[in-house]
Amino acid sequence: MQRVGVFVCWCGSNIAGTVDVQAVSEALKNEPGVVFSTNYQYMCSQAGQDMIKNAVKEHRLTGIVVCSCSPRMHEATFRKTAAAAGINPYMVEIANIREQCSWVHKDMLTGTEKAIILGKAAVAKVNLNTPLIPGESPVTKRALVIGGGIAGIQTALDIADAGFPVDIVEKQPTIGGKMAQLDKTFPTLDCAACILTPKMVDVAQNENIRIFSYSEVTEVKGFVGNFDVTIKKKARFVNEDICTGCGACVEKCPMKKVPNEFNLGMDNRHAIYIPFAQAVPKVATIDPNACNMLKNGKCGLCARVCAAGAIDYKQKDQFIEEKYGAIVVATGFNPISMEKFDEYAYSQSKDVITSLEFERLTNAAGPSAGKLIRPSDGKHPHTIVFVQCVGSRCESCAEKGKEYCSKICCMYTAKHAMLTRDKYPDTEVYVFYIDVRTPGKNFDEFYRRAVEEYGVKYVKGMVGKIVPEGDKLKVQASDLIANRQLHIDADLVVLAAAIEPDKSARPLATMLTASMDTNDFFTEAHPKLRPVESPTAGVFLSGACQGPKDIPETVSQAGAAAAKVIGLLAKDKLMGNPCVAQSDELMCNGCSTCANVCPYGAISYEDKEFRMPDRTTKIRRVAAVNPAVCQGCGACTVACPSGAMDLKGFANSQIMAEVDAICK
Amino acid sequence: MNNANETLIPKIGVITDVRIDTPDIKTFRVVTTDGKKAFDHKPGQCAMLSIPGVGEAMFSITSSPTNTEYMEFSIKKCGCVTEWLHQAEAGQQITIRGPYGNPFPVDDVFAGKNLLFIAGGVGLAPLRSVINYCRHYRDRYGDIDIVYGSRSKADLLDYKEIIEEWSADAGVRVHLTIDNAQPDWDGHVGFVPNYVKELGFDTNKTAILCGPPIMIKFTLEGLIGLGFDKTQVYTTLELRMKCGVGKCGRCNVGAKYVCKDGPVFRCDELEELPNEY
Amino acid sequence: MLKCSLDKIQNLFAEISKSAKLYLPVDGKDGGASYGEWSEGVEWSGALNTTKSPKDFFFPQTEDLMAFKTAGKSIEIIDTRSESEDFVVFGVRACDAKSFDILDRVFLSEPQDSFYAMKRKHGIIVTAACTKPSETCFCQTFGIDPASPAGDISTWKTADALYLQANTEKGTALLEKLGAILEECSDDAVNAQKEKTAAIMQKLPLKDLNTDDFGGGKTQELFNNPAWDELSQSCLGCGTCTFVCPTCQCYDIKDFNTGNGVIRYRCWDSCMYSEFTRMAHGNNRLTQKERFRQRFMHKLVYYPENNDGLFSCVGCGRCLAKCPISMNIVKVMKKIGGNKGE
Amino acid sequence: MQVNEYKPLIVAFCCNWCSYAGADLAGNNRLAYPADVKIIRVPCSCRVNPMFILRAFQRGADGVIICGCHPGDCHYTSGNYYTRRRMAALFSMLDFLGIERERTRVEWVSAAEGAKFAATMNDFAQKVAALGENKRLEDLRCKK
Amino acid sequence: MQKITREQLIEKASELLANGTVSCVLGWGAGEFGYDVTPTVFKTAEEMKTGFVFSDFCGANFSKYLVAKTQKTEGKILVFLKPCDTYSFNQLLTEHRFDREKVYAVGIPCEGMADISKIKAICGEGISSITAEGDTFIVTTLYDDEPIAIEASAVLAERCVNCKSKKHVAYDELMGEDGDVLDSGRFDEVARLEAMTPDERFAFWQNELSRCIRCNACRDACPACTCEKCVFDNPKSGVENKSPANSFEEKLFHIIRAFHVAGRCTDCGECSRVCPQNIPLHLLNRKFIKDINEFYGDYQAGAEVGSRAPLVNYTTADLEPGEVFNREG
Repeated sequence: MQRVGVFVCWCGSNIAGTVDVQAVSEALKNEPGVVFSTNYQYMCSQAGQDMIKNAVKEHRLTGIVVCSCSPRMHEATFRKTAAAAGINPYMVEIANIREQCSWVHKDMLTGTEKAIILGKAAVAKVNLNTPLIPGESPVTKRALVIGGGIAGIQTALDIADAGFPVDIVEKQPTIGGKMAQLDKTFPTLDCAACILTPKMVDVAQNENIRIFSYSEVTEVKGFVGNFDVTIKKKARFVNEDICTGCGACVEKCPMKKVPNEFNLGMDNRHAIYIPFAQAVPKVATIDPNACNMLKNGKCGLCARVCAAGAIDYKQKDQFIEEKYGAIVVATGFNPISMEKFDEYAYSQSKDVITSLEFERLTNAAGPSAGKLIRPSDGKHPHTIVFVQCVGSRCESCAEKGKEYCSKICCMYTAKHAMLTRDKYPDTEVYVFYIDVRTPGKNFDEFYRRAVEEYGVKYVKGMVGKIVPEGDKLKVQASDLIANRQLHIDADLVVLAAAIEPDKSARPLATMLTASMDTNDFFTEAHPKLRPVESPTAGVFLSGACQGPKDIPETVSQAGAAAAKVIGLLAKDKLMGNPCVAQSDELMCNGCSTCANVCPYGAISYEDKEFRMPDRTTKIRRVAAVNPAVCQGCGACTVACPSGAMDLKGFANSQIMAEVDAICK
Repeated sequence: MNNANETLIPKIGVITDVRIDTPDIKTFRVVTTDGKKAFDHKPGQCAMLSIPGVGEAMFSITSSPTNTEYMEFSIKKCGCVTEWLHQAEAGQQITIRGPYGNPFPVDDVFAGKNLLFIAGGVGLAPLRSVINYCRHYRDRYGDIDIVYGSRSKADLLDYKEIIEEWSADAGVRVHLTIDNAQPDWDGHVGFVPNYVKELGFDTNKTAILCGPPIMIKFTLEGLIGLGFDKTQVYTTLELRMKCGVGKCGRCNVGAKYVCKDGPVFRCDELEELPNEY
Repeated sequence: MLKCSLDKIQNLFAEISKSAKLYLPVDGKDGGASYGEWSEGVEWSGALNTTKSPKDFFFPQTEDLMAFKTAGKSIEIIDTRSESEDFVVFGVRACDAKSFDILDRVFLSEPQDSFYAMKRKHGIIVTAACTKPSETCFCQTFGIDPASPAGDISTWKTADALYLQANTEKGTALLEKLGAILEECSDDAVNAQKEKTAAIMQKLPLKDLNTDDFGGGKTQELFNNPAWDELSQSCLGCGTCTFVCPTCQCYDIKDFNTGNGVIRYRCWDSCMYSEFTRMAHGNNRLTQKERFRQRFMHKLVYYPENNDGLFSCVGCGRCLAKCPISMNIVKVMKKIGGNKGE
Repeated sequence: MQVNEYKPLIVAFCCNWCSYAGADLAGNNRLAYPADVKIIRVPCSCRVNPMFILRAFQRGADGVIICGCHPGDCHYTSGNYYTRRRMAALFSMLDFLGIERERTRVEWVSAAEGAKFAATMNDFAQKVAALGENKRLEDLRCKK
Repeated sequence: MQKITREQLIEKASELLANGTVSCVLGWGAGEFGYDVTPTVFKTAEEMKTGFVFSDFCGANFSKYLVAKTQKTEGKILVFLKPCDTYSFNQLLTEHRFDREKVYAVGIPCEGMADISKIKAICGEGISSITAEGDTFIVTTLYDDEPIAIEASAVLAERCVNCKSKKHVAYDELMGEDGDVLDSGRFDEVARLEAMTPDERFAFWQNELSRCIRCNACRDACPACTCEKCVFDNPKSGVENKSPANSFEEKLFHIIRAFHVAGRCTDCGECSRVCPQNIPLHLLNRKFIKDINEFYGDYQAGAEVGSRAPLVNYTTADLEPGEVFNREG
């Protein structure tokens, strides 16, 4: 039991108008633990606060109840007052007798009666309060960015610019991601490479940034401010430090028929390769599945031609352990597989391509050197059909598509259609759509231009079937506005495939104990207010791993994530919220139920040796809450059947005491 | 209703004084609402104190029966009732019922004997009643030796009384010890059982032991080493109790109920009981 | 000897209930019998015995002792006791009837428990002889004859009549009130029934179970028997045996804060519970073995030691039937006593 | 109307981030609801243990309502989803035991929904009042 | 009648004891009357030959004992698991309650266990012998009556009448043939109660629960109730109580207990088996299981190790609590 002081605020007439404050302070005098009770015009004023401070000294108060406005208003104020008076700020409870009493009840009698009950509940609670001290933990001033696409690049650059070291882990041999594969970018139509490659160079040259390319994160331990991460640097059989990226090895490599993933398999590369000319790091990589030397020890040409002597066939995967204060996930997206969409004949005809393949076909550095040709025969296509929402907004086809809108397809299809008409005015371009969604800045104007200036034929309706016949693709579709069936003989069909999170995201989320939605997009800590933070403290989200987004959105989110990381790394110590869960290990069964519901991954388990009362020892698995990670929601406390888990500041006993006080 | 033999229904007691003895022991002075002593008792007997809604617990009465004005209880903080009592202030009412248990045989067995009191920590609380009783009737007893030890000087219960009153009495010898040396202590340092051996008492005494089980065990061994017979040694037991009258069924050791047949046992009697205390 | 024809038995019940509340075993939907208050139409169960023993009437599972009102630092004690009314517990078997002797020695010994004493004073026990003892019965082990039950009034039910005999003043007084329904008769039918029951008794599987190895003064001999480990190994530590037992009398005293005051009540407790002897700083019966041993040592050694050799078991067989793991006093007696009952 | 109008006692558990703020907003906008509704602040609706609800009924509450953020808006991302499952199961169990289903409710009230808060409380209080006193989950010892 | 015999089990156990695979056997120990079986730890084959029993009365679920026994035993414990026991076994593993490495589980088939109280309801008290002959029990009594023949199916324990599975979901070794998950009518009784009016349901439960004596047998026998310290024994929990002082406390205990095991209860039926007052406690658990299946999709606790229980899981499209009742139309 505490020595409680009760302070009833009039809030001018806001409270005193409907609540007899004198009666309230009198009534609360007799509550258990209360040694002092008074009322005053404005408790939150300096004079009111001084009154509290004096009472603390005079009556040796250990707990304070303020009956006033909402705690959301002045709880912080009175906590500071308590601290100034020398008692723990968490020994303060507020009875909300303004918003939830005087303002909603008109009658003085009912208002007063209710105010007394609310006051009693606060007294009952404060009697069970314990002083709480926020935990502190140090911060490792280094950030990890997982994924080296535009999202990761921008985040890394922003963090590095603020002066903090950053590591980028990229699973491909080069950073750049999807953006490096694009031709032009909407709505301004500047070339992707022109705006991306300088940033890649910046990354390479930034002293604060290390790039772990051709690498993966394999283990994450620790918590906000103190992550221990293991990074696997896959063997690329080329010594990165001495390779100059001259390309001599690539030229000489006899193994030339490896499908080039950068061009989505539309042309070939060598067994030793540099993905593209502006790759960063510009270092060769040997594909162990293609290289004869690695497969059967016959060849070794590249080693012979390498002037730098960088080729190392014996290179092994390397594991690097590093500490980080913050982790940014920027694992990006991929178009979904079109294999299952038989109706569009993607597997049957080379001339049915995805939009990303289309990007490569129109890119000057692409397989056709930027010339739009039919992949099957290299001929110039005259009739081109774009199909939007292939696999997106696909409620009925969950097994092959996605229920959500992929967001970027409307714009890039408009871009593709416009560019095609611009460069090849002899083409006829159809776009089939469900809706055209163009809400970004200058987006709708862009789309209108495609229709109005470039004569792209937009048809509202879905393509039902595509049948390759001769060198044509018979497209059967419906025009919902004209309400008729269309039959188009197309030369080329471009499918705007839905996008999905990269496959590496799910295992990564498990490692990070970061939550994901059913589509494997990372969940934000709050969809509106904390959109770039994961619920797991210290884990931030950048780019399409959180949901489909276009480049400008990705870059702004990347910057936002960087700002959050900088904010975190700028601190020397992290002060936790002291109202966190706590497990009584004597009662804990180690059943993991609590860890299952924890949105933050704050609960871990350890095998602990207990001295039993009969002097034997017993090893039991028990839960431990990391106070630096726990946010204090209390989900675990209800999941725990033994009641071992309790929440400080909102303990079972405290809430029950409030219930009792209210109901008596 | 006939309340004559009703023992489960308590009286109201008022705490009139709270004395801080050690960092975790306070001594409470209790009288009835009309300012009188709640009931008469004999040295070594106990009373049930309770706070409604918190619980009831058995405590040995620390004050001597010769004190006819009030009762005192020295209570160590451990468990919910004691924690509640520790934050109580003078004027607080509690409930009290008793007396319970068998007292030390001060008027027959002890009469005319040399007495050796040995206590550790809060174990002095039940002995204080006996010691003060014997001091009050000083002429009925022979020499009195008191060996008392605790963790530190601050943990010595009734230190002032020991120094100012007990030590001053004729024929009373007080031997104090603390577990570890400390700057403001020039007395003996060491555990009670060892100190008893060092002091090496003559066996012409009746020993009364009270303290933690481990202290009792080793002190008893020490006394037997000095030639004492178990029939010469008395101690008290403490087990969980609810009714205090041998009916609720939990404080038994073998066929004996601590609340009714104890808490005072002669060590040879204890030996007859199963080792379950 | 008096008798009442069975077709008039409802009249008998009606007559009894005029002066006192009448409780008797009634069949439940679940197949078990339990004591219920008689009112018109309530039938007396033919079951051998009730699941819960009738000790509940004198020593209820939960019983308020007193109430407190607190205000500031002061406390007021409110005596919630009231003089209880007379009541009749009908159909008590010989074993359960014997259990009251055992409980009396606890609760009526000085200082008397006024709550129990009050109910004993007002309760009239009407027993009923057993005609079909079950395989779980072993009352004869404790010298009880199920065909000759004690109580204030003993009754025997035959195919057509209920025979009654008063044993105490209370019983006589009650029978006098029922005079009109009862008629004098010889005890031939009762004797015939007793003989028949005795014959069945000879066939009971536990008929040879005896207490030779138990009793006061055997503590040292039995306490450290290694068989306790094995016997207690699968004990779940539940309170079933203690709560269905007619002689178990351990209780706890607890406070309940109602929000407007505190009620101090007592409730049955079980020495099988791990909390039973736990104190703030320790527990003298740490493992289930110790708690298990306590229960049986108490019934077979400690209690007889303090009560002139009377055992604290009446052989009603409830624990045999109800223990979730079928561990019981018979198995203990056979194992610990080395008594195979053959 | 009636002289002795029965007043139900209602305990409302409100999550700190949405519903408690919603209640504050109801206050700001002076939207009246019965004084019989007493609010207990919890960090998240998922903090509400079924034991609290039963405790309230034991102590004399006639209705218990839990208010949290709308699904998808939980400050802690998923707390109210757990609330939703737990309370669906618990309320169904109470109903199974024959306890009036109108005595318990879960309602999602955002910080902007002051009007919804007041309307919900008015409606709930009215429904509970129509049921009358809680008899099926009462503890007679706690009645005055 | 059981297809596997006592002798086969003893032979299997002897073999595993002899070759050192296991150090002891957790099995059924014979009692006084043939139907009273006590879980017993056997250390040797000889002990088993004298004390081990396997019959139609071996219903007890041993899984829970593993929590304590694996802590105390050196070496592996052999445990015989009937199909329904394997679900509890898995559930305990899911909750990390014992070390799988310390157990050698032998799955044994089960033809359903008999309920002695059902036999007694037919034959009355005073049973002197029960012998199984084919699908019939021949029961003799102490009262010189004619032996009574009872169809085994007529006295099958409730949980076996509604057996949910004859399939073993965990074992190291299987004796006999494995069965299938069954389509039982185990929710029929729940549905019957659901169809009642609230007043009828209230009356039903009031009558049932009023018999509760809070002996804790249901809790202490329950393989899901393995808490180090139960909230009802913990004075700090705020709900501690020892006796049902009134109808509220009776309900409180059973509601909270059912809630605490909801999603974890494998529906093994031990609670109802051990209840001395024959309260159909399993109906409370089945109500939760039925609801969970209907609200969130079928889920069988213990079907696989590591599955996430429905009440510690969610989807964004879950049913609203308010829709629970509307759903019924």
